[in-house]
Amino acid sequence: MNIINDYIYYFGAFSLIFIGLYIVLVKKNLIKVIIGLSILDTGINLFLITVGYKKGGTAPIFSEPGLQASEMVDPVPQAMVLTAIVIGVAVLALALSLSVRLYKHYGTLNLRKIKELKW
Amino acid sequence: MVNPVLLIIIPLGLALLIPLFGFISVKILKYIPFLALFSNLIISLKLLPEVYREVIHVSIGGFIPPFGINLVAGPLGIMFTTLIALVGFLVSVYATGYIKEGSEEKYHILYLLLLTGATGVVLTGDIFNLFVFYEILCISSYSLVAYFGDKAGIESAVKYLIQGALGSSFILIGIGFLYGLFGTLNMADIAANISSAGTLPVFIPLVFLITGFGVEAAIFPLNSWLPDAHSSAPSSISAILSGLAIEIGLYAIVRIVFTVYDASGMFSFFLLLGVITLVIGELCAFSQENIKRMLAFSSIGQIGLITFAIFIGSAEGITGGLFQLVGHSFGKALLFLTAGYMIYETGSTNISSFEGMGKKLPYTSLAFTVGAFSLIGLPPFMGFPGKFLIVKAALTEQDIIINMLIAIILIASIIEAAYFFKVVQVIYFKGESGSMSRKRKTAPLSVLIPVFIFAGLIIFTGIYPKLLAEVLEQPALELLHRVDYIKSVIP
Amino acid sequence: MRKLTAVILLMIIAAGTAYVLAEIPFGSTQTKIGDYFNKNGVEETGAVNIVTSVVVNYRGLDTLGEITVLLTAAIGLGMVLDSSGKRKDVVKREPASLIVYTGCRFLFPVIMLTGFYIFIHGHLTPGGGFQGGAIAASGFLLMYLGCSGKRINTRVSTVTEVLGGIIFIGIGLAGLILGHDFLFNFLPKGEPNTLFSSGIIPLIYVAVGFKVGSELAGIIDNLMETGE
Amino acid sequence: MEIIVIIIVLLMIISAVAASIFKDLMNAVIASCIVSLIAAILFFLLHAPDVAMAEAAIGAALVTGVFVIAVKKTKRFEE
Repeated sequence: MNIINDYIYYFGAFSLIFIGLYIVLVKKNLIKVIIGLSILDTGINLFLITVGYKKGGTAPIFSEPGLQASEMVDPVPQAMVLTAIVIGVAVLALALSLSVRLYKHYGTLNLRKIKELKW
Repeated sequence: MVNPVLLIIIPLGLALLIPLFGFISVKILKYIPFLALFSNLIISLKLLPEVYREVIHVSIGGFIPPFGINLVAGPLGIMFTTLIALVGFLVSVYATGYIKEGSEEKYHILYLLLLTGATGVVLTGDIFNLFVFYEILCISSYSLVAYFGDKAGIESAVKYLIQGALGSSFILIGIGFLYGLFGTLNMADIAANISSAGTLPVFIPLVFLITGFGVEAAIFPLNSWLPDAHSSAPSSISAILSGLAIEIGLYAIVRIVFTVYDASGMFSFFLLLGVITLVIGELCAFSQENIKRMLAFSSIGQIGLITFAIFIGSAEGITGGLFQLVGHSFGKALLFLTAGYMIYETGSTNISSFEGMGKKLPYTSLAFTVGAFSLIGLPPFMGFPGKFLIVKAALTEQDIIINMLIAIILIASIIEAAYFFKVVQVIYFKGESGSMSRKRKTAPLSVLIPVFIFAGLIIFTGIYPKLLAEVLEQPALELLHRVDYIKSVIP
Repeated sequence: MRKLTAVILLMIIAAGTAYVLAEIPFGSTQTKIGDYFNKNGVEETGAVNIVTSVVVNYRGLDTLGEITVLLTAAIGLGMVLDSSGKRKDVVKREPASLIVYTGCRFLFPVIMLTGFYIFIHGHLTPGGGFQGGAIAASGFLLMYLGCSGKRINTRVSTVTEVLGGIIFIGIGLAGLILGHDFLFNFLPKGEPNTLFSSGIIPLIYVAVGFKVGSELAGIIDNLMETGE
Repeated sequence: MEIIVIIIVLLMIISAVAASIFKDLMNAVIASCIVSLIAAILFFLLHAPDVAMAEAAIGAALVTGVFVIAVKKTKRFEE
């Protein structure tokens, strides 16, 4: 039980990362691929936060007196994840706008059918 | 002393202000990138001699390095900012005449942001900050590839974006591992502690980081986006993507492998990768009909050569690699700019449609020839000393594998020469008997000025290679002497 | 075939990551810079929310880069969707029912107010510029979905966006001009746990909030208004 | 407490798998929205309220909205 408790967050985070990677690598539909990217992002964010967790810690906010600085969880991954979330939404929005335009040009979002350019 | 942070802040601030200038007058917009990059060029040139004496450290917010973000303006960083500002400045001159249709304002904002991201990547000393600036570079390139909004542009932007986003995710996972292992994000701090952890746990984040940055650096097998993206972008952007963006990806890899990891065990792996990339690029370039696709594949080949040279791992090898890198930047930017103007004149990207260009556009054709000969490595041009330095460095290594690889590189160079000669032959010696009257035409100044400056730089450095080679020695030493780098950041 | 290759690739990656994760035990990470921020953050920056002090002050350049990323994406999205040149002026949509319309009109100011509250109190409570800006932008999303025909004023949102960025850079440069470093916290830190404390942090976070809000609203506006 | 975390994580993984299986893209988008929401809860349990708020506001609300608009403008079903 203990080992499950210890690794459940890592397990969740990496499951999301692998599901996301699988969707991106295998699926044909562009919107599906972008959904995969979004799940991948969420997984990475969860992983980063898990790295900074401290058992029995508190949130890094001195909202009430008596909180000990040494018992707070690490704030740096949280700052990194705030940045990563915004970067993720930026990439997703751009990808979706491109897919809207791609659909206008080709009438399909199937990536196997869109092969105008060859290697 | 000028604060190196201005190299990032001035273009960024002006890029933010462009919409406000747009309210006043749309006509002045195209001169803003020009202005910003000119000031960057001045600052970089002013800083260059200073950082050769002593590395300048800037701590953002006044917090000392492992706690705050720091900028490291060392010889390598300032050499790169000078290159970025110079190429960016000349290409922005070209863009004043070239970018006429579509959303001009947005083009100029994204162009400035792209170069800001590139400058940030080479200056920062913090690995997460490097990731953020790298994302600015990537996202602006994705959008700029789709500038024309035609079928090919959108499709290649989508390809580029998906592969780039996967790469960015890998980088972020790698950074997460490094933070978990070492509890710090400062590159010098990680480098100082890198030997304290086991070999394999440290090696896996390195694989993630190299895979991530390898997408932008176009190292085989991560480069399938490049020929599409570089050939369907506007020519001025192709010049920047080929001449600067992939080099920035390579910079990130080199910085991590040399300074952070000191992974000399991986050098032979990179030597092999470099040669494979080179051979594949040159072979694919040989069979192309489309001029821009040919140039894009040639970029893959060149980046393979540069990778090979840098990962020989000796001071001469790195100097030669950096020389070739600068030469490729100038040469490829020149080729894309001239090819872009010829495409604009003929309306076709097919090589065979360039027949008789030597008569019709004599100056542009001449400049194109200079760029092509320089990339082949013919003597009076810049490519010759570059390739010569690389071969010399490889032969002094006394390593049988490196010597064999250099033989493959020479064969690949012959292929390169073959396809460039083919184009030059089409431009000058074909279609002479054409019945239609080909009137001589002079390109506008916005094309001629940057093109001739590039050509002049290539010829000048080709005649006096010592000048540049001496400048590039210090950056090479900065990469090799990682202990000095670490000590200078964390005393 | 493709699936098989993908699965094999992922298994290799999984094995590698499992190996590293064994070295990073869950919940016991002692990281030196994190501890330093927790111990000295309030003293050095005056903000009781340590995450805010890290985001805005210790790692301020990241935040500047991040809002630039969002700006890049917003501009790029505008360019991609607009590059056909002819934007169809008004996309006809079915008007929402009266209940939805009234509900949205009623909720919109409340959402905006929540957003503003969150980014003004970023240095005291959880939340800050990004979260507040995103909440304000979701208010615009609601207006688009519920009250068809309403559009944001592009000129106003552009000016907000530009001002947000310029204020951020201006505050940073002010530190430089006053003889310290870029983004130096030059204002008095004040009493911790009060609204007017921690120097430049609330100012920057308000600027970030306006900028993020207007950029996200602009992204939604561009996507909604593009023809089908 | 621990058992709740395990259930939540499993639910999150199930929704992620569902997002990959659904042929109807609208359903897939909603499933990925649920992934984001559960991730926000996990962030809160890991004592990261700032991130939880950002994930809920950006990851769950705005991204879903943007996805829905994009699906509306293109094709709803995956071939």
